[in-house]
Amino acid sequence: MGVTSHRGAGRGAVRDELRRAVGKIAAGSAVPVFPMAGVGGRDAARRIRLSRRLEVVSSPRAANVLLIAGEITPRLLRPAIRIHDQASPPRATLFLIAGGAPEPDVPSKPEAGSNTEVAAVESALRTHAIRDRFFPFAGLVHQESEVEAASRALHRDLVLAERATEPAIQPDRPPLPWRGRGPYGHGGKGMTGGAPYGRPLPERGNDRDGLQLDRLPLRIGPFFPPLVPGLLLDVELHGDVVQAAELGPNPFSGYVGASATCPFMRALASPVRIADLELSRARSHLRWLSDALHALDLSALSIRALALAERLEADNVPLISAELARFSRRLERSRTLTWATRGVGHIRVDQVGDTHGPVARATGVEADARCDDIEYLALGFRPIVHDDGDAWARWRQRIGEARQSLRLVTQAGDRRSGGAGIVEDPRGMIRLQTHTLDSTSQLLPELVTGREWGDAVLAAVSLDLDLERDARLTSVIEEGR
Amino acid sequence: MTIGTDHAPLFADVLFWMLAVGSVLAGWRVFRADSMVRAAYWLLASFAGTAGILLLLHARFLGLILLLMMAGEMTIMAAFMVMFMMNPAGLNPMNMVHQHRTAIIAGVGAFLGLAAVGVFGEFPARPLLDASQVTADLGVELLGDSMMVFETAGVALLATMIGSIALAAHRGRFGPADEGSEPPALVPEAETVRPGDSRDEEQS
Amino acid sequence: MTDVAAGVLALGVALFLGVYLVSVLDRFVSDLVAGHGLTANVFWAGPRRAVLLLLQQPSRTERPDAEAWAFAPALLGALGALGLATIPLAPELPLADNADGIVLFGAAMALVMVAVFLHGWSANSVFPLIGAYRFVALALSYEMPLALVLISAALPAESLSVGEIIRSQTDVWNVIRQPLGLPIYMVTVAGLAFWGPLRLPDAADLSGGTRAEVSGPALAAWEVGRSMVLVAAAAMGAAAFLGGWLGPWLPGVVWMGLKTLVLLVLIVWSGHHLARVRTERFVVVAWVVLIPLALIDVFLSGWLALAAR
Amino acid sequence: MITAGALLMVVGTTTIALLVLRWVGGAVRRETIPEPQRLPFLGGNPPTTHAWSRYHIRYYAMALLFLAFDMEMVFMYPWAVVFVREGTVALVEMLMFIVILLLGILYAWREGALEWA
Repeated sequence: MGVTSHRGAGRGAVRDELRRAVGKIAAGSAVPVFPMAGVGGRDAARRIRLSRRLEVVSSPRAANVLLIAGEITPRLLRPAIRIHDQASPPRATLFLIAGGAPEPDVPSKPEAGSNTEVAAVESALRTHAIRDRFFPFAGLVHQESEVEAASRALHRDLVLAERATEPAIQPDRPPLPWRGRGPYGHGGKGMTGGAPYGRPLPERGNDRDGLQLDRLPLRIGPFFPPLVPGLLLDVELHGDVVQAAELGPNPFSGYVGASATCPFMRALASPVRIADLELSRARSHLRWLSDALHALDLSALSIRALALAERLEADNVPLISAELARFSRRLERSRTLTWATRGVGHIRVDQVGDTHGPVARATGVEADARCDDIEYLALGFRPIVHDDGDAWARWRQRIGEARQSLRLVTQAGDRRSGGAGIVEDPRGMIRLQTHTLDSTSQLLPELVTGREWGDAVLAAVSLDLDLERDARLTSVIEEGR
Repeated sequence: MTIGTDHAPLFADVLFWMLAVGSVLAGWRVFRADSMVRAAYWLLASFAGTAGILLLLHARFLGLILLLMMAGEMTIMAAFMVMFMMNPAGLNPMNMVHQHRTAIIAGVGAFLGLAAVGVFGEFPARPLLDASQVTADLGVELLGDSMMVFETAGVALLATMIGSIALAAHRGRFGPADEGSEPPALVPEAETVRPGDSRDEEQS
Repeated sequence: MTDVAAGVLALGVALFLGVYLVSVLDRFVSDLVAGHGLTANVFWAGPRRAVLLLLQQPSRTERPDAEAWAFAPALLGALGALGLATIPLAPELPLADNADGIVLFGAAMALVMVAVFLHGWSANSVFPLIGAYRFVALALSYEMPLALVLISAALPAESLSVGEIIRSQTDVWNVIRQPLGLPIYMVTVAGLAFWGPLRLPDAADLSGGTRAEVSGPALAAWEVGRSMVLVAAAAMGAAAFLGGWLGPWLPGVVWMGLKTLVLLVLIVWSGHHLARVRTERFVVVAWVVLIPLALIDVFLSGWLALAAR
Repeated sequence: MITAGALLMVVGTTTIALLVLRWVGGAVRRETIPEPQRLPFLGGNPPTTHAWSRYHIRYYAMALLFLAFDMEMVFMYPWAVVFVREGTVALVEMLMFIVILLLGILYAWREGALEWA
């Protein structure tokens, strides 16, 4: 018996060694990360594309590390927990507290800082509370620069089995009983009655071609990779066509205040250097370009666009400008890109309404707050306008505006603009007095209804939505009241 | 390892029985599957077994073309069945068999008839000298002396295409295809409900 | 018997090398396009990722068709292997090269539709399901041009055997004799392996499409199977249009490998440069442009083959 | 040379691949996967119904067109083998066949049958 157990132990040791050797090979691979962006975390979540050591995956199933960047608001909490539980073990979660806020046990002095700092500390405290309550096992970093190393460490420990995989947060509840009520053991009236495995079957509905087939009611988001973070879209799918669509509530509302770090927000109150504004605008457009290329399965080109955005600084504008010119020539020459986006998400002029910014200008509406600014006019600014109103027009619009912004940066010198309560940010006009909200996101349901899912996504991407900005504008305007 | 009756009879026999039994079993599964997709692909598996038997018979082209065509056709069949059947994935258990007795009689009768032909029929026993010529012979047969076969087939296919599109396509040059049509009522003697008239159709 | 053993061995080696090459090429082109520096990482990234996936737990949805889900990646890989088996990699290595070689190849590639459809259908999840149905639309559109251009290549050879098709190109390769053939064929290859602009079933707008619910070994198998189909299709392109093993100085296998590599580079390169096209538009273009072009290709090739007699 | 062998090989490799996959994934019994992990991925929200449904294929007219076209392959392959032997007659015959098929495509296109219904 002793011999057997000895041999068993020996075999076990060999197996452990083997497991370790295999684990070492796997630990060297890029870390599959599924990013989830909360308040203030979108840029950080996007920037992990730049790291060669991390690999962004499109579904939590394939992820080893789930990155939760920024604050998880109450509306984001349940989805984040569900996604955590959907990920296949071994899995680990990593929290990134946005803005480098201090640890909760470090005594912070809110009275010493500005309102923004107070808000950041409060946000960090809430995130800590969520982590302690729901994700007690999760890793935590305070600086974006630490994400790569921390993810790699988690990944390494997971594959070498030095760290246990995280358990599911939700309870393991079996589906409702449903069997055994009909003549063949089915659970309800008729063949489609009942709720097999605890979930009902979809019901029929009318379709545009006169057939009545099943409609799938779905709430998509808030962490659905091709759509922007936080977007909740209630759709009814009939096959692969969106039969009806509605916007869900904005999960960020009430959790974002005015940000002092955003130059456009500062420009509402006091003059800001035009060079800063335009750099920021170019960066925003390039980040959008990166997302849009990603949604078209061009991940390598998307990394290139993002690298341009993140490298862009005041002192390398000519260099980036030249690179962007080459890049945009390449994109505009691409037949498949034109083919994929032309005619998609077409907006008519009468639909524009309260929409401003590149979306309106790509529809032929020449609305730009910069046109009324004497400083911009002195620089010879004229807005770029495209007439087509489709996704391809919006692509060209934003690329063109990014290049125009870089030109303005080089010409602007020390000129300043702003302070009049009106500013043109990368997504549209912000006016404090009129209390109107930009309504780009309200266009979305109309644009996707009746479209094939792929077209609907391309249309949504081309709008460059930012729900955090929407929430921020609401709060700024309410403060203004 | 050349497979063929004249080279390795035992191997060919074993293979034949495997394919034949597999084919029949797959055919039986078609009627036991609740999911339309499974039913369609069990049928494909059954066809694949038949294709294997054709290969054993040196009818290589016919065997392969059967496989090539059935792959697409069974997928289309699955897609259409899913589109129109209630409970297409068989999530609720159900009985796929209708007219049980008639079906059994017809099935057994057909099987016995075909088996009788197979067992008692006189088959040519000519050995095939060059198996690689079969496709070419088929080509000569098709093209051969007259254009009849080819052009008849062409026109028949054209008629099929036009007919199926005229019936199936929703829009055409002459407006929506369902205009003026009355869909059948769900219950006998009931009023017909035109699609689009009412969202609620829970009468069934 | 030894012939068969050698053939099977060659097939295994070719598949292994091909799949590895695809992973290296993909990584290499991706790094190049993304503007990353080039490192030795390209050689290890693929195998490391495969091992990582083997350590991951397979996933399961609420009520999947579990058997079909497990079957799909295995079938995809097997069809890739079968497709490659129809192509003699060298004159002395004909594994399943028979008088109906391109019919066998066509049958294998037609069955790819079954594998992808099952893969997306089985999860009982909406985005994989959309991916599955998209692939059916795609496959029904590219299958005709695929078969037609291979038939054109068979015309001068007077045989459907891949070996004979290669031998018929001793004087002039089909890529010159039938200039329409290779471009149409490459489009269909992108569809077959759902690569690059035709990556419709596994697209980013479906959050991974048919693979959205897959993890662990099954995901690794799916990726490998897809690469195997790509390798088989590229090798067939090399055999039918670039003269297969024909070429001076070097042994036939090397020529075959080089020509396949060229086509693989082309398709991988396109994967990182061309945007994904829309299903509906591709369907229209495939029927209205590709199939008529392929039919014209058949006619012109037939005419030239008669003239050359 | 060994077509049936090749087909057998497919069956064989499929089985082997299946067994290997099952063995590799066998460390975890699939039944032990907890319910929250089985939820289909929709970006964080649970589905209200099963995804399997009467799925509307928008390309059904094209699928029917394909069925007719697929038949044509049966004729094309044998034709290709004997084409050169039969000479100009075969060419003319095929031209007529092709033109007839093109007419079918033209009709389908004009009727909008290739677009999503």
